[in-house]
Amino acid sequence: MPKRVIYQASIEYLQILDEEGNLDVPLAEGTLSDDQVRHLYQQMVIYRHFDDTAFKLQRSGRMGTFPQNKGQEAVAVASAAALTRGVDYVVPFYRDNAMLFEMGLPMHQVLLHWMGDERGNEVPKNLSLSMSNLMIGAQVLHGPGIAWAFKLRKEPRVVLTTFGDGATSEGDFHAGMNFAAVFKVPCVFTCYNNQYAISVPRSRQTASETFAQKALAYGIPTIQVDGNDIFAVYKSHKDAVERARGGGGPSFIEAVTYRLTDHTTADDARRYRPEGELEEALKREPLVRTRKYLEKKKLWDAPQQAALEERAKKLIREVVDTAINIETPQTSDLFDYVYQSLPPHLRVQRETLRTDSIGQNPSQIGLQVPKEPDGAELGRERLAHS
Amino acid sequence: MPKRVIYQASIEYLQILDEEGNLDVPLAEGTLSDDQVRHLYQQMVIYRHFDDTAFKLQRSGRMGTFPQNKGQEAVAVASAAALTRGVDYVVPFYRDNAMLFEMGLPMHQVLLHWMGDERGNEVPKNLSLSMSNLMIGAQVLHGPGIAWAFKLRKEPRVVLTTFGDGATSEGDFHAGMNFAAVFKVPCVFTCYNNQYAISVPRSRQTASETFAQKALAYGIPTIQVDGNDIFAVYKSHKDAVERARGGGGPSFIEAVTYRLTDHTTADDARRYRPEGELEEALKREPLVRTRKYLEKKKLWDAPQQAALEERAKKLIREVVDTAINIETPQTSDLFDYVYQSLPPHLRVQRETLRTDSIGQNPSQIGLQVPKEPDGAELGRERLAHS
Amino acid sequence: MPKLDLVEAINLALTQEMERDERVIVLGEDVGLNGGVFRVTAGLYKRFGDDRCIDTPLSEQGIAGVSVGLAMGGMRPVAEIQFDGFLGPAYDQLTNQAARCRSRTRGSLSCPMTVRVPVGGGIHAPELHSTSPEAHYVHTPGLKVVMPSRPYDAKGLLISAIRDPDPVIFFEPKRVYRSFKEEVPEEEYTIPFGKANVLAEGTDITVITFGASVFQCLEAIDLLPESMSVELIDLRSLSPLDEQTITESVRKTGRAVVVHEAPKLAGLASEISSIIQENCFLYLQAPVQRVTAYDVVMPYYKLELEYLPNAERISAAIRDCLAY
Amino acid sequence: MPKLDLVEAINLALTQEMERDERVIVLGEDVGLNGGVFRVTAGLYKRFGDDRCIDTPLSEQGIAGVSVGLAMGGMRPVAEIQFDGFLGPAYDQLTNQAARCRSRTRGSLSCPMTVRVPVGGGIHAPELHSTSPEAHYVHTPGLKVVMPSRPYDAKGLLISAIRDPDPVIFFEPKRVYRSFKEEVPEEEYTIPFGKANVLAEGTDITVITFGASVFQCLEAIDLLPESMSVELIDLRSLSPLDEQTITESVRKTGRAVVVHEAPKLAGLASEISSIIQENCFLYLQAPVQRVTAYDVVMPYYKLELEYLPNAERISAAIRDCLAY
Ligand SMILES: Cc1ncc(C[n+]2csc(CCOP(=O)(O)OP(=O)(O)O)c2C)c(N)n1
Ligand SMILES: Cc1ncc(C[n+]2csc(CCOP(=O)(O)OP(=O)(O)O)c2C)c(N)n1
Ligand SMILES: [Mg+2]
Ligand SMILES: [Mg+2]
Repeated sequence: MPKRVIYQASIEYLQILDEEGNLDVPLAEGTLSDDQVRHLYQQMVIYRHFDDTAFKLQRSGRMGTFPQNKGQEAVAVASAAALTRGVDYVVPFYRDNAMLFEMGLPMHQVLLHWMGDERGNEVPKNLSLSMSNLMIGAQVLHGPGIAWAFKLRKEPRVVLTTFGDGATSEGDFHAGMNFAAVFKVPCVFTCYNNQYAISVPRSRQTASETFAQKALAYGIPTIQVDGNDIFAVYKSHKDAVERARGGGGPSFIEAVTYRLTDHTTADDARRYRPEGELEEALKREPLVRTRKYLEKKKLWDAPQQAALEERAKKLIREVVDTAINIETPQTSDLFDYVYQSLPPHLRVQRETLRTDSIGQNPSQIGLQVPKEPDGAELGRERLAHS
Repeated sequence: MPKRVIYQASIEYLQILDEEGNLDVPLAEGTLSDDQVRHLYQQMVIYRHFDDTAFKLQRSGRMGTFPQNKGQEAVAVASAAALTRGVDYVVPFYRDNAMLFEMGLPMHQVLLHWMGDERGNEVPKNLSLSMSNLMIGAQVLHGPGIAWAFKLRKEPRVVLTTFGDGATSEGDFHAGMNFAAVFKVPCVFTCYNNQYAISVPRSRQTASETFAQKALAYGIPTIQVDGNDIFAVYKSHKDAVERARGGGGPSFIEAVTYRLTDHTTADDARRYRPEGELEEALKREPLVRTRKYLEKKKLWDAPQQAALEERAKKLIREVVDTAINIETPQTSDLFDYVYQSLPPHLRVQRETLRTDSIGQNPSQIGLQVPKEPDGAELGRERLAHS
Repeated sequence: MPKLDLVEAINLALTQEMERDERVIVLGEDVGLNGGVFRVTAGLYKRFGDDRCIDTPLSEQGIAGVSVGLAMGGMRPVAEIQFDGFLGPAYDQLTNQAARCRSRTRGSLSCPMTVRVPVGGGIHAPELHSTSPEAHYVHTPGLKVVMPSRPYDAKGLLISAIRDPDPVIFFEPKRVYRSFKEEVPEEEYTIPFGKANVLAEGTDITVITFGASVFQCLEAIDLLPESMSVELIDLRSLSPLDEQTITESVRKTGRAVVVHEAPKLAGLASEISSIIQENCFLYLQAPVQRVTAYDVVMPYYKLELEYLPNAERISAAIRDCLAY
Repeated sequence: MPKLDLVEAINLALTQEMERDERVIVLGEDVGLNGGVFRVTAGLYKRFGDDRCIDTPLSEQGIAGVSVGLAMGGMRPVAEIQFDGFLGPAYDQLTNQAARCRSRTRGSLSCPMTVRVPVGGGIHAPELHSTSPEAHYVHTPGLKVVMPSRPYDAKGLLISAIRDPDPVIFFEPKRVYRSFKEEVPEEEYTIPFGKANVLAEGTDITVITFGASVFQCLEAIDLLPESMSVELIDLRSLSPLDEQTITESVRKTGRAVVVHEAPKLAGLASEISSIIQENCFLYLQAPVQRVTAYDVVMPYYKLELEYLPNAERISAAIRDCLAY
């Protein structure tokens, strides 16, 4: 046939819990239990609390730039819920604080990280987690690599790699997706489409109608979900994780959400955010709708909410105290984690805290003949000038 | 609706002239005239001749590594036929010799290029052409940049950017496609899918069913065509060029073809090419079917073919002579094209052909006191040792 | 004459060049409506429109490579890479494409583009927002590299960069962005590349530096006794280097200390030290000293001031070099 | 003992390490069925299968970044980048990711990977197939960089690289690939990083080099009168550098010439020259000389032998340095 269709694709959008807290019961079948929903809701509230507190810490000068996670909590908690703890591995992006917490990272470490303290970045021994990366997109290659290691060793582990909408424009995204598909590694890619990369709106990030369709380029199964809906996020991830664990290779999930804050504490979104947009987004945000749902189902009430908020406040206060009261790092820390063992030139730099050769070897001082040039030297100079 | 299709795509395959030289007349309507077909056929034969000759030049030690273009001529000549000469601009990839010729590059320049002579790479003044790039994928970003310049200046010019199937894996491809789509620049992307990137087959290059679908990731109109069919190549490019010139932005064309040779003269495809594959491909190659078509239509006969071959032979002999007889390049050429004007350190290097400071300034020689250390120096040494 | 800080001086240069030459366009992440994360491009979007002050997708590779194409196509792109660390993805297009465009085509194509990059540490930024990769670009023939330390120089050098027929990497020491103001002429002026600036004349020792380290060196000099006469050279242009000014100074003083924020091993200080040795061998009273960051990864910011060469380390090196 | 060329020695090291340690895998463009464009991985595909000798898509960025992930995930990837110029797209993942993995996580994650790269000119290859970008990686804390010049060293250094707990860039001078054979022990052995090789002892002048330039230096020495006693040092390891061997030699000879294929400006010779000056100041009879490529883009191959330091240029520099 001279002219024929050789390729067709269609992508689904999934929402199970709507903005008013109404559940699509058939679709919700086999997803989250009431207990799980209650648990995830509480986690989200705690993380929201963390977020607000971190913001204040920065504003009061006790922390550097901080990227708030506000509004994106549902993607993190519900996707993490689809993983098997202690087995599956997460490669998160820099804004994904809620994910780090869900994977078990002590919360004060995230504060330390943004306080410019590398101790915040040490992965506790038993966690299957790489730390967030300030290079947008870089981790989208690491996730497939780690997943490939699992596959080569025939360990039934899945990797979840997360990133923002902006990250999809980087070459690392392109290569990561392609390698994952070609080598059919057990990796789930989750794109937090929060509509912005700093000030750049999604319409300037890509001319494609969805981010989900970017996966078609690699032959990767793909879906777009309501990222403020823990049921849809959970279900799509559960499916993807199962596919990966079963040898079916990678999947892509575009989670549509919204950044309810400035890009970071160094940003002012009023410069670029169209009027009314934030207000609209607030109607769709995940905490409110999850609470509505729980309340409708009589799984949650005001006293519980009050107690939760009290608990969150106390917890976060402790977290902040831990981060703030940590002892000052040692200068020697600079040297001790660059290589597994110190090469000679670093040993000298570490010992002397100098890079100038005389400072490194002060016994040279004063060994030189006095500065006044003697005759011979004068002569040489004169010759050299001529 | 909680679950709905939000995106659908379908990609067409186009073939107008089949392997036996049969034309789909309705589809061919408004494409190439008889004269054009005859012309393109002759060009292809000449380029094939060039290719064979270049191969022999390398084998006889008169040229370095050379990438043959054999089997891919139809994509070049028929896509170039869709451009307006002197207006549209081509950004070709390294194997695209036929394209360089179609755009008017003197043929001996391609030989010079592969003979390691930069004079082969000088773009003649009136040509709208960037030279081929040995960095796979790099030019896929330059094409959109040049097209953007045209758009910004409101010049109604279109850029054709070509590359291989392997190039689609590079980050530069990803960024080039994305920028082109976001800024809606008048750029046509043509992928020569010749089934291999050196030894790596397309199945290892991507897990996607087609290369054409990679354009969906960027929201770029896309098609797959029979790359050995000058009618399909012409028609798809004509449409894409029109769209671009009309302000409709970029298009993507996957031209399915086959590399009828080793990757380069440094390669041996027998190491990795499945048996029988080449033979199958030879049945589909462009010259044979175009000739069949012409002969069926009585537009071509054996005497004409003989005359053409004679002409090609003579032409290529002259081309080879020109390339081989060029004078040796000057050492100063090293310096003269790095910057528009020489910075001081390069001026010195160019004049002295030395990098060592004494060599650059030989008046220093012999100015030093004799080598035997005098007392003072010995003393210093001793002190330094202590 | 208005007093401007570094950000304002660069902004003024951009504005004037865009006004003067239609081919000049600004592109990068968040440079448009948002005016740049350091506000360097503030106002350009409003003044020149979305066609000439352009927010791009998040791809430094794309920004660099498309700029190469724009330049080949006759424009004069001024690309912003948001932070030093993010030059990484742009490196290939800059070193293998921009730098080679002219020589690859024997001068028939060229690549007149400028890449602006906030550089260096000291502002409590997160990782990869505080690096000093200039040596990689200096070691790339075909590129020019400059790093002004002050508003006046920034304006003149940026105008030179934009008008230069070859690709220029224009590093902006972000620690200096808002640190002080100085008089910057309203009218256009250019500062030629390859000309260092002697900030202080002296006879005992030469201190050679560039970028934000200039201010650490000034502080260091303040820590020294009056009797030590220090000549301070701000290179401004890193490729080409002003060998002549360096050489003349060290022939006079006989001693030199080179200071920069990048690590020591194969950093630019080694080049400058070598040049001095080659050109001033018979004049040197002590080995040329290098005061740089340690050869470690730029740490998170709690330790950045221990990592970067500071006034104490620099002054100690000057003292020790003088005492050698 | 079998006599092997550089390609065979590297192939043997790869084979033995893959045999010894299941975590070792080889990946890159055309390394599988095809055995690598230089045939360095020939036979590995057949012996270890597609799971351990892996053809990848055409993306150096991908090869580098996925290798970082593989290493984080407990494997010992040995990636091949097909030619030096193609390190460009891998640069970001190598310098900003591989090099920082350990320090970023305070040692809780690490990146034990090796990147093999054919390097340098002299084989009539097309553009971007003949570059010498080693200085960029030496100037990157967190990476180690080696460049053997001969089969024996290549085997021992590659085994060290693969077993190293940190990322190593392993440069293979392609001009030497097939140029000669020497005895290479069948059994495993390692050569520690940071140890130079004194190829010839001498008393008048020290010549310091690495990679293919070793052979141009040997040729240069042959051009000199017998009476000139030259010490020749092959660095082998570029980061860390063997400062001790360099220093001891130049303290003995009082003169030094540093030779490499990369351009001069901010090349590795400047680092070595600086080290010598700092450590041997009172012993130096002449300024340390740098014989390198010119500060121009590596030309197309008709002119490559004029660009690369050759025996004539090197011997002239040695003579002149001795006559200073
Ligand atoms: C390679 C790189 N380029 C630029 C930046 C600066 N930057 C930090 S966050 C950001 C936007 C990221 O957008 P997205 O991926 O959508 O994530 P989001 O911030 O929206 O969560 C940018 C441009 C960076 N950190 N790394
Ligand atoms: C960045 C880069 N990586 C690797 C190579 C080596 N190389 C040269 S051609 C080639 C294959 C290119 O495949 P494709 O894009 O399909 O073009 P084809 O050769 O099939 O025409 C490779 C890997 C290169 N030149 N540039
Ligand atoms: Mg975003
Ligand atoms: Mg191909």
